Amino acid sequence: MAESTYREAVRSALREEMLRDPQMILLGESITGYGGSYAVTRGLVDEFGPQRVMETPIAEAGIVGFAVGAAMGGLRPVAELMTVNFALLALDQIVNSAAKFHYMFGGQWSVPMVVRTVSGFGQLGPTHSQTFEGWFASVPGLKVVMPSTPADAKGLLLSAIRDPDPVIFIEHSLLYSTRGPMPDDPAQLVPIGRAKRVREGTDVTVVAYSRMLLQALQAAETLEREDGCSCEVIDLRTLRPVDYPTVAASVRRTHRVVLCGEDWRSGGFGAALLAELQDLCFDDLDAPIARVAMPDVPLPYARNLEQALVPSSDQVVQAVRSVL
Amino acid sequence: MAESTYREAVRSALREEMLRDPQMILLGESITGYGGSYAVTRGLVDEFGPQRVMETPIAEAGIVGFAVGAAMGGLRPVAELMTVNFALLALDQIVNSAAKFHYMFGGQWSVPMVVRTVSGFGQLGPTHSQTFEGWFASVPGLKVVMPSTPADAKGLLLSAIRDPDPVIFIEHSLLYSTRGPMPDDPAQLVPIGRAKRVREGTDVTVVAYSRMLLQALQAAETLEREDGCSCEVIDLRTLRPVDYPTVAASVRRTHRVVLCGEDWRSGGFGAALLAELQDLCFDDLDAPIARVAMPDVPLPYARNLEQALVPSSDQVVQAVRSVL
Amino acid sequence: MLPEELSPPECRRLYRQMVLIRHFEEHAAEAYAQAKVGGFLHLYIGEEAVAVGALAAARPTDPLLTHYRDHGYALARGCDPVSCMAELFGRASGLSGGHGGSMHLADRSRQFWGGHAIVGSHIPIGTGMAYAAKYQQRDDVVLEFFGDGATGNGIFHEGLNMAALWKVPVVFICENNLYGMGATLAEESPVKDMVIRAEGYTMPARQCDGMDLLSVYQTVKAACAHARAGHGPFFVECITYRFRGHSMADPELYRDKEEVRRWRALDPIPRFGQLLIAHRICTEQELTAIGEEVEAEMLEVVAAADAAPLPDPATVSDLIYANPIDPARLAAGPEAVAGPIRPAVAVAGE
Amino acid sequence: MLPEELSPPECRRLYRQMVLIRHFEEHAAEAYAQAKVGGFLHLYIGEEAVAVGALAAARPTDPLLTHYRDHGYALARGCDPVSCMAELFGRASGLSGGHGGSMHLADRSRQFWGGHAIVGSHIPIGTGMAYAAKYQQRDDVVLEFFGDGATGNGIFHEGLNMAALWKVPVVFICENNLYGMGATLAEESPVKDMVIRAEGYTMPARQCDGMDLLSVYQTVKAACAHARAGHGPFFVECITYRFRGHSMADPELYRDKEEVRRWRALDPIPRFGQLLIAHRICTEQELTAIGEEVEAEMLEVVAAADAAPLPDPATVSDLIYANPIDPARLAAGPEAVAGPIRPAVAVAGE
Ligand SMILES: Cc1ncc(C[n+]2csc(CCOP(=O)(O)OP(=O)(O)O)c2C)c(N)n1
Ligand SMILES: Cc1ncc(C[n+]2csc(CCOP(=O)(O)OP(=O)(O)O)c2C)c(N)n1
Ligand SMILES: [Mg+2]
Ligand SMILES: [Mg+2]
Repeated sequence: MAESTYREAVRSALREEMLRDPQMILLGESITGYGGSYAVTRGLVDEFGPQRVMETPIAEAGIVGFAVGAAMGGLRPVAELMTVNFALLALDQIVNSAAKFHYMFGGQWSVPMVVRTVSGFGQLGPTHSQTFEGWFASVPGLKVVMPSTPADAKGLLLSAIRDPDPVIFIEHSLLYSTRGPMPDDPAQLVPIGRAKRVREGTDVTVVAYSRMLLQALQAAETLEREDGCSCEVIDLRTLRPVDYPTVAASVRRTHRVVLCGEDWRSGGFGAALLAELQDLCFDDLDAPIARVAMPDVPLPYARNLEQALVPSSDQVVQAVRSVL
Repeated sequence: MAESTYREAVRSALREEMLRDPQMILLGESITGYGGSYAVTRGLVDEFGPQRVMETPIAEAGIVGFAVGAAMGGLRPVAELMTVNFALLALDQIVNSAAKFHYMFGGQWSVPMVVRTVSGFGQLGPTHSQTFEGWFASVPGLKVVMPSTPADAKGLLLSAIRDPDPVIFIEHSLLYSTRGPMPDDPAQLVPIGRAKRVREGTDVTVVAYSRMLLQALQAAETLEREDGCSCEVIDLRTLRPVDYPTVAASVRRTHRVVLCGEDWRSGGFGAALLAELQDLCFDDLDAPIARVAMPDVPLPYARNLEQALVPSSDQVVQAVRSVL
Repeated sequence: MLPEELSPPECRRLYRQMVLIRHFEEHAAEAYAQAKVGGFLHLYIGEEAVAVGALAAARPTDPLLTHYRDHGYALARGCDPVSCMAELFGRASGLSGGHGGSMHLADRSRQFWGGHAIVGSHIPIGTGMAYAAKYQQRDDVVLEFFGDGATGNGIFHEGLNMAALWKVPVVFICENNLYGMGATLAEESPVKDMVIRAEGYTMPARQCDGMDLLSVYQTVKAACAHARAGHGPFFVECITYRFRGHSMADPELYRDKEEVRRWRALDPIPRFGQLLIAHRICTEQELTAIGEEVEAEMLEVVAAADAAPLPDPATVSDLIYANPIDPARLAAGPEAVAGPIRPAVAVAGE
Repeated sequence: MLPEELSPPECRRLYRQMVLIRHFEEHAAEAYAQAKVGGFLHLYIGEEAVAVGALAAARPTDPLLTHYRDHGYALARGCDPVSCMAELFGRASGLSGGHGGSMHLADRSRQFWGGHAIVGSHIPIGTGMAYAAKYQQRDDVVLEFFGDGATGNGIFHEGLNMAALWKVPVVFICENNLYGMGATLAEESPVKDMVIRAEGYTMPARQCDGMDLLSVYQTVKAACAHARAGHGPFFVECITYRFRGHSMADPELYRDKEEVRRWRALDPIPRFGQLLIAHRICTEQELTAIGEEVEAEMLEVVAAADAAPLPDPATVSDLIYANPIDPARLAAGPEAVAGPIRPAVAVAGE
């Protein structure tokens, strides 16, 4: 079975879809000559030219607004925002333009576009280490995807590009160099809105996505080994709409839940998940729903401080133990 | 005891603090000749002049950035963003400048500023009927206040202006004309971070803020009358930091909770509250924590559709009944 | 003096359009007073020559985006007045199905891509639409209307900057009515003439008299020719004035009646009317007849809008997505599927 | 030819500052290679004449804000090199306590209000600081440095627009190094000369040679005089070049070695050095001696930074607020209290 890095998987999705769909364009900052700050788009401008792989000014709101218009004009734009931190500058266009038009104008047109961006950390300092998936996932009209594996990154990105609605596609800087198996069919799609049970278990349900999925799996191994605890691990993959049927079904079997994310604990996406799950599963719960999240601190630059704050598999282990 | 409208209460806080503090300035769109889109600042430019009551271009990010700088320069700026919907354009300045500087620069300076803005609805359409308090309340470095009464509006705004940290002060367009008693001491402050038990009860705790506080009190009367149910009603007043001790103490007595807000159900502030309360009170809860919130829909213009969606006291009544 | 393509029938049509807008707005104001219209209502009265003159200078197939003061453009583009009024009344048959309201009219069938209520937000969107036209080698020119107030917002800068950078076929039309809500030009802008804004992008720009339909027509005509010829964006400033307040809620404390009176004397409708008389295209009587005819039509429009059905609350959650996803249905299915799910060539909204 | 206020000792000081920055950056790069510095590291090598020349032309009390490529400004402002390096090493004694890192240096005691890492975000902030200076009738001039890439962002427009509107004492200094990360000037901007940007605000602007300390000095001198005299903002463009990549992670695929070589030939340090020799202010030997002296100092700087203590993780949540609020403590207290809690006259950060 073929293997690929997460980075190559994203690139191949972009490249293969551009080959398939002449209306698809890419735009973003330093995505041409530089190849993208995480080298995802490297080489694409040489293959498709500057009309289809567009170097933009440093203007996030303009980039997203432009992409919305390009989509309305019949193109399939994929806009790259260099990191999710800078997406704050484009939030109005994402929330009030992309997410609203189909509903607000009575369904006369949709906005088939993807905003590709990246969360992550690594001594980047308080302004460059944030992740706002909880905010995006709270907006009706948006679809939000955060893949954890190369195969899902490709399959979900293909689905996102072909979807007629705006999709926020959030990659993770610390996953780009991870490797994983790829399906035999290179055009295989992963449906948006479908979670994946990546590890079967009976004692507790651990829900994660993006980088935290790896932490969750590592924690599951540790717990199996050290506590003989059987963790079921679910990769959420899509944050809006959330696949509650899959998650709730698991919780009804395990009666215990741990939610893993990297955004701030107060009001992060974990809180949104927790709230819905307590509505769905209150009577099934034998313990409070536990969360692994970023403490409410602007992530500082110093390595030792950052390491003290960033969610890790150890914290997942402790969270699971707290609900057993 | 003196009475005042919510609008006059906000204005008097601004006016009296400007008289007391020569370094305080106001800035915003149409706040001078127009008097503010909700007439809050009417007359202030005549009294204090255009150097202290500044008409700005329609540039939300610039307004907040300017206010951050003015605060760093030693002024006490109160920036008005005409509605919270437009605050999306200023989120980067709020999150990455105002909220970060004190921490990020090692405590060398703070950013003593207030962003006054307004949530609300009333056939304003999808782009003008949103409220994002859950987003602001999730950001470390911000303080978030949403008063429901004239007295609190004044007392909390005075505290906000005098606070050395950035405060997001969210008023409600549908409260401006409501009247209420004012304290005898016009300079009385209401501390940020202190909730208020506005109605004592034994059967259920209803937590609300801003306009929903009125709906909650109305619902409490109905429930008393029709169900003989005794509701304790807590006015949260401050959304960051949340006064969990006061809320949790109530929940430990009533064992039932209903959270009321106007933002979207998925990932709104209610979800953040629910998540923390579940952590604090899981064993005290006899029923799932119920939420009254806006359904996940961009609030449409048509009156009948809007009325079908907007949280009301009836919904609070139903929510309370659902947990009894 | 009249461009020859403006034939007498065409001139009468344009005059009638301005009158239609004027009467539509007056009836909208009346309906607002009767609480048939809610929320914010921004009237176009006084600025009719801009929408009518500019859209006459463009092709009916040229994509159009405007700010929230959008009734005039919709009508000048030929949108059904009943559907426009029904949207203001919040009816299912409204131009936007009752979801958008006065600030969010749109009619895709007429390439009217919306009234936009976040000031300036549509500017980069129009730039993107113009890029799509260029990319697909359509010879469309995108028309973008916005107010003087929008020029202070960063999104204006980003949208114009990209348009100049990529030389897309767009005409930016700034309706300078001297006020941004309650802010005077002097309060909101360091430059009195909005055309100066274009210099920062070395974008060609021209100012015209927004109270004179011919002036607007000829300026926008030249601008469209420039853009359609592939020379990139063009910036047009129309000096105009709104006779009414910013919205129905506006007490107009920031300007004096005398100023309003002076501008009302420049009313674009009688002004164009006099021109038609001078050119023997119409008689005074014919102009009066047009006014009466339009008024009669408007009474029917209001009655029809009033009779239109309300949206069904049961459908309130429809249309949030073009492709709604139901995880419950998916949860049963496979975790990955063979593509392609959708067609490669996107036709927006289909 | 040398302005007389640039006395021989002052000239030597400026030369030494450029050398100090150069060596600091080279050691920072080395420390990055040794993983003593993490995250993003943006070097100032090649652009030394801009920070040194500009800050020499201003007063040490003039508030200063820069973008994230900020080491050069900090050192030119006289910040302690050990504290600067310690910040890069993430130490408690770092200029920002280890919280900010390379992109977020600040030293309030020297009126250095930060390196800012969100491109352009500091522009309206500087405008606000300049307004405060004007309001308080201080004769400070705020200096704002940013790159060519920042000019495409809306926040640049909003900040300059407000500065021009309110005539505040600020000098905008655009460091045009021909690239915004990997974007060439032609890719990111419709205008080659950033001074053209200023025309949209009718803001006076002047371009200078950023590789020539004197050219920068004299241009910024004039700009500051203009702003300090109350004539409002001034825009300066310095044409310069970064000899290294955008950051340490940059493979520099977007520019060719030949171009870099051509610019390296214009190195501002030997260029100013030759001038000093020509004016008999220094001998070749003295310049060499300065280089050796600075290198010796740098070895001590690195050693001292290396020896500096790490921040205490127990304090990681401190400093999020200047006035932390503990609801648990409050919950006991009254629901309202008598004011005033804090002093009326705000002294930021106290
Ligand atoms: C981003 C944003 N800020 C503020 C508002 C509130 N607002 C609506 S219209 C308006 C004034 C716009 O003035 P101008 O652009 O000149 O258009 P005009 O109303 O004069 O036609 C303002 C401030 C808004 N809708 N969007
Ligand atoms: C709003 C925002 N978008 C993108 C980035 C990523 N980024 C960091 S530096 C940079 C290029 C800036 O170029 P320029 O302003 O010319 O400054 P230079 O690096 O050349 O000194 C970019 C795109 C950012 N930090 N902030
Ligand atoms: Mg206007
Ligand atoms: Mg640059």
